[in-house]
Amino acid sequence: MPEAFEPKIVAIFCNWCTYLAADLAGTSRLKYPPNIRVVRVMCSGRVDPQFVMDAFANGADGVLLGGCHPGDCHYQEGNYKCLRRYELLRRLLDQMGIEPERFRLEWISASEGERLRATVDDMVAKVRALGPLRLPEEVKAS
Amino acid sequence: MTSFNYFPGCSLSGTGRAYDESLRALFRRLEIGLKELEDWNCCGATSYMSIDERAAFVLSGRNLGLARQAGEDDLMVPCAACYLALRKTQHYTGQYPEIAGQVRQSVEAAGLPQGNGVRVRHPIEALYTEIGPARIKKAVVRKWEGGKVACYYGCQIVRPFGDVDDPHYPTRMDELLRAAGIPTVDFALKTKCCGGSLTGTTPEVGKRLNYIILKEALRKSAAALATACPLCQYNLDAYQREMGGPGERFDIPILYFSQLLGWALGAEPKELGLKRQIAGRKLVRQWFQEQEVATHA
Amino acid sequence: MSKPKVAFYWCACCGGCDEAVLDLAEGVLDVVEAVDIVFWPVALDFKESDVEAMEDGSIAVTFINGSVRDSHHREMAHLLRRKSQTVVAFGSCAHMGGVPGLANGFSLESMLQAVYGDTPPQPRSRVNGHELELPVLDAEVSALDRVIPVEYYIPGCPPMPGIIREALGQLLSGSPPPRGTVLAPDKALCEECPRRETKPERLQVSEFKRVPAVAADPEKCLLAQGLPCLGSATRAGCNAVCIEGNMPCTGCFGPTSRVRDFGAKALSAIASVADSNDAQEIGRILSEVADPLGTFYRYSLPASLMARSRK
Amino acid sequence: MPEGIRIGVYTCHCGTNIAGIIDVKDVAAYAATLPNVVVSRDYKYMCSDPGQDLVQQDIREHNLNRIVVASCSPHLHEHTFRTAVAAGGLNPFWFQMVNIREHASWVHLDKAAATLKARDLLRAAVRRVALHRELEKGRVDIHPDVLVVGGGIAGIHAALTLANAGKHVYLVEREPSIGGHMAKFDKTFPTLDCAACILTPKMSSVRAHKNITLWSYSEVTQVDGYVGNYQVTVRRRPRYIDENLCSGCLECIEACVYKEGKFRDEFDEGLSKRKPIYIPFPQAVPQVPVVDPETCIQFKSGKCKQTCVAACGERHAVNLTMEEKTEQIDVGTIILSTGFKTFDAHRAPEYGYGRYPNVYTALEIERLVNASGPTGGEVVLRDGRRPKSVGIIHCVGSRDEKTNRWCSRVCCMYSLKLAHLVKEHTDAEIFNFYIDMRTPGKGFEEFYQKLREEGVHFVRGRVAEVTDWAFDESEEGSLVIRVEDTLAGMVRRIPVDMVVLATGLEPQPDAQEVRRRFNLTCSTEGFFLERHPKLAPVSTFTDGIFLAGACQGPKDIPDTVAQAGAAASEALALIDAGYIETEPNTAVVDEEHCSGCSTCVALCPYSAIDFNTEQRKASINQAKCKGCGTCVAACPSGSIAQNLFEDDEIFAEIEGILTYA
Repeated sequence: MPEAFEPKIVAIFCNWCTYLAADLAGTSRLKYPPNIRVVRVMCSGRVDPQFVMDAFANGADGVLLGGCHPGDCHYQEGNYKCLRRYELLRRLLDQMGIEPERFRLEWISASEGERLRATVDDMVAKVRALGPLRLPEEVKAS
Repeated sequence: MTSFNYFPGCSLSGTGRAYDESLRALFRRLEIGLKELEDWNCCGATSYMSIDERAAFVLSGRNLGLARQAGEDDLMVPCAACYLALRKTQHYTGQYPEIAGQVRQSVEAAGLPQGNGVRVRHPIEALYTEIGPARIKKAVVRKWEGGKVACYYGCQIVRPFGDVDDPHYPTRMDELLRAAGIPTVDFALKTKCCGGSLTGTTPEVGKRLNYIILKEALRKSAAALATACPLCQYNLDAYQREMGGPGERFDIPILYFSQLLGWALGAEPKELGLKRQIAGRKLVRQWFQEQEVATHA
Repeated sequence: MSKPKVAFYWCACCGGCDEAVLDLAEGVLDVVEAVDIVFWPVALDFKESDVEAMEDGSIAVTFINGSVRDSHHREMAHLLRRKSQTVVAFGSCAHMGGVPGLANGFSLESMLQAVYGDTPPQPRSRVNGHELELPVLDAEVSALDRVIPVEYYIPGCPPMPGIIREALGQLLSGSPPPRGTVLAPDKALCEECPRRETKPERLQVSEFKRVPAVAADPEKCLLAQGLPCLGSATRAGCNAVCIEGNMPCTGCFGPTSRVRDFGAKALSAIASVADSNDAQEIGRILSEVADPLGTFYRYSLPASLMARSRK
Repeated sequence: MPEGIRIGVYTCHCGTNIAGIIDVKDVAAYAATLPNVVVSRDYKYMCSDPGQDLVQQDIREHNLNRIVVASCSPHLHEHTFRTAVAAGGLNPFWFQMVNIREHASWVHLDKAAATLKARDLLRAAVRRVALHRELEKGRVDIHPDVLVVGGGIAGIHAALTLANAGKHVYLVEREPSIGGHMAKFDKTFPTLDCAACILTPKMSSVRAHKNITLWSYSEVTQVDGYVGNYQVTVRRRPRYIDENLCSGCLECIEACVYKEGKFRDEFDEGLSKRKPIYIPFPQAVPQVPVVDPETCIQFKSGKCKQTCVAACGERHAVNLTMEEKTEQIDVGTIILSTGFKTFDAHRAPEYGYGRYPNVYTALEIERLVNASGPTGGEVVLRDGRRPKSVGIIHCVGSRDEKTNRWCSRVCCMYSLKLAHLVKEHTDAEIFNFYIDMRTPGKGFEEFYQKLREEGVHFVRGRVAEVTDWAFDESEEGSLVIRVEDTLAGMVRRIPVDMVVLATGLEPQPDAQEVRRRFNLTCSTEGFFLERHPKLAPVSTFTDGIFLAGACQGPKDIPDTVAQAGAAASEALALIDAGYIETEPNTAVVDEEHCSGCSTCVALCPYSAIDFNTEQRKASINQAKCKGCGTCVAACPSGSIAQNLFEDDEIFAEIEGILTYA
């Protein structure tokens, strides 16, 4: 590789907890690697497994889902619905040869900017160590 | 919990033998096994830690690796210095990747796994959280008729890497002894310095520190001190005759908490290493007499 | 006026799709009446060279079944594309990769190793003095539209006679549907399920079961009984024949037009009804859904967003 | 992709906040190359009037129909820009915001990488916004009644403000009386106003106000609904005295078979005893006693002579068979003023609280110096002696890695106040041990100066321990404070008769439960989190619920009252508008394609999905839908869409991020 590999991580964060945690990390001027791109949804319950597949298919090296802590969902229990899908999806992705480090669901509340930073740090380091998620070129092209 | 991996360390086979003997007797009474770690080595405390920290970490790292290999999550470490050295090693290897790398390399060269996940436990903490005062109370078979005890924790098991109890004002040893029917006094100096190795290098300072502790224990009308560290016990015990001022003469038994607990729970006096006491022998003989052991219905 | 020319071809398939055409029974005679079949390897003795000899674009409609697995499939797909005005992907394999597409869950090497051990097929060999050449396997199985442009899709493993009849009617009519249409209703199977009335309004499953492990109630909604029936995610049009046979839907008709990745969506549907909010309990309930890849992508792995495993 | 899309892209510098890290010129130039982008500009402050004008002008001049602004978090300015877009004549939802400040320039150091990230995010937004549809905000009417939870000074002030404005207020207080912590204080800093003199009239006003329904000894157990339409369940514990019948004569207390108080008096911090039937303090509101079933003989054995019942006579206000009641109320807005708890000094065992009798908490001293307190205002030790020397230790349970890391904000000042009062009462020698003296309020520093002039000692240093270990005979019988005096540069032992621990402020022990009940968020330390620390300090992330007082964070009385007023006016603003606009991001069923699989029905936490069993079709009640999108992710046939978060919009965003330029 000519340059050191920098993973691209798509993060899908809920509006009320993890997105705000990322805002808090910003206002607190915490520093974390620039490999993550956040897509905002209102609730982690909105995360359709298709989004995860789409991200991996289009060249994401990792997908990070972020929601409110169990019991703390702004919409009462959307995060549990996310957890249900995550449970089955991570097994499917495992069969697809995608390492567990590449697909994570984390509960990060609006007050946990530091936890957000630590999570991104950790995930970027782990995915960087795994290397790029190579997919057949035609998938990327399609 | 039916058994613990057990790391006695060098003191417990030397000056602190009574600690080792009484702990084993106590845990026999509680029907909890102590499996001595096979082929353990120096924990790396004392001079190693001061002269070459890395060597000390590697020494501790090997012991932790042995514990991991022995297949238990917990390692019981009664000696305060060993406890601190092992905990410190875990803290530093957890915090500093460079140190972690060196320790890993050495431990792997010895064909051992990493032992960072091993939970290093002091018997006071283990007894308190795994058994608890309530169960100790139920297991008591002898009534203590000796004097009040000042619990003396020393420094190493409560700070800075330990999780035995509150770092400033620990009470778990007190609670365990009281559960066993042994009264304790509120002892303000319970975590003050025993002098450590100063008794050897700068004896006048060391002995002064010992003096302060004993004096305050007496002021609180304690008849004995209970310790959890072989060095504390030795310092307080061995120099009593040399530390009094004019007209002051100490003769206070300096016991291990395990001797007191062991006795209350029915261990035979001869199992508890009591003959190794230097100060207060008369009182010790009187308190720890053979006594009919009550049987539980 | 001459009858429109029609061709049928098979790539990596089981033969069931051709059978399905014959399942039209007497209806096949109407087809023969209406069109001129110029190529149909399973039934008629035309050769590839005959096709090559045809004028480009001279075939009105070509129905290709089977997924694209090797170099020969590719060649034929391109050849037929050139000769045809309209190409229809016929059946699950051509539509989405089909059951052969499950091979995309593994690397080619590991598959050859599993099947042939240390004696993989030789691309060239001499038998009785003849030089033989085998087609070269592709690294992965493809749905037809990943190889050539496809106008329409007839779903199903295999397509139902009714669907085929309806599709032929539409194609041969003066006003064909828009390109890219899947020629089946754009709703999910629950719509036409004979057990729909038994489906509880609040659908929650606290225990998933495997088909061989239970004797399913032949009247009640299978998903409500804990069998991972994919009918809610699968396009209708099959008349729920599997359900009629007391078997859960496995998704051969693929997704509706509003879903991009059948397996991911079906997974979401099944996972969503797991009746717990406790991480461990959710894990336990869903652990009974065996082999997620095989369950949710049984017919559609090559057409999924990821198309294949990284393994 | 819809036809005729004309996008304007605006990249904000935010002064140097963004431009210092991200090359905004590069980002703007890059955006200009993207499909459908007609105008791309960078500007110093997009949120300023000229910034917004720029957008509106471009909409007119370039016939734009989609706008993307790359600046800060949408939580800060999405509303601003949507309004600007609407003012420019476009649908406000033909807009997408890109967060390149909180999520990029503020968290990254590598300028090139941050710029690249900004490009990616912008590209995603440009792709997404092209798909945005025309949407309309919803409207919800606001029920004019207000619930105020917690009757300390914050709740009292908020309730009175609202009631005076003609709104009906339900004030729910957990304790038998309103008044909160303030009722326990003797004087207030720095003016030394008598706390009772300024609080009691407000408490009486609450009692008398026709617009206030006061439910003391009650708790909110359930909150349903949403802004404008909350349904609240309140549990009213039986106080065994009928509030409507009681005249407040207190003869029942006098008549109790216990002639003297025997049980810990909570209001006096345990420094005095009360009877099983009692009134927490003389000025309590309501002026109605309460029976404690834990200690009352009738409840324990059923064999009491019930002299209290007899004393009440014909009024029959004492009713020992009273049962718990549940009230259901409808309110439009809620103000939470649930206050704080003081740090439990046992958690700092080095200071000997609970071990040494003459170590007190500050709240105990508040009671001791109070004329209506257990000693009638005499500051005495437990053995009745008057202390000759007193040490006040600051920051107990504050600014401490071991316990709470935050500054409790009021302890320095109340310690000064107590130093003054104790000195006034006893003429003792007083030492204050502080880490930093924090006196940043009006008249605070002057008060500190006054105390120094009064001869109170100030020792800068964190106290190591309070010990009864006497170094020599002169210390015998004293409490010795061991401290490193960082100004003198030495370790000192200061023997005193009395130690006062300036305990910090903590969230209420049940703050987490309350938070869940009201669907709020807490900040790290456990206080309720405000919507924005500067711009929405009394709002929460749940519309229609506001915060007042120390439940949001430690604060003194003037700040609490100011915040309570602010919360009340936020509620008033909603009530007087009569309605609130809601986000249009609800979910909608494509009924033509719905197969009636019913997967979605059980997933909706708001029961917003109706299932027509005849037609076997689901439909979503737009008024009930909160827009979480859970049903959308589940719908197996893709027949539910969420406005503003449609599948294709999210796919466009994901793919936009990942497309390599």
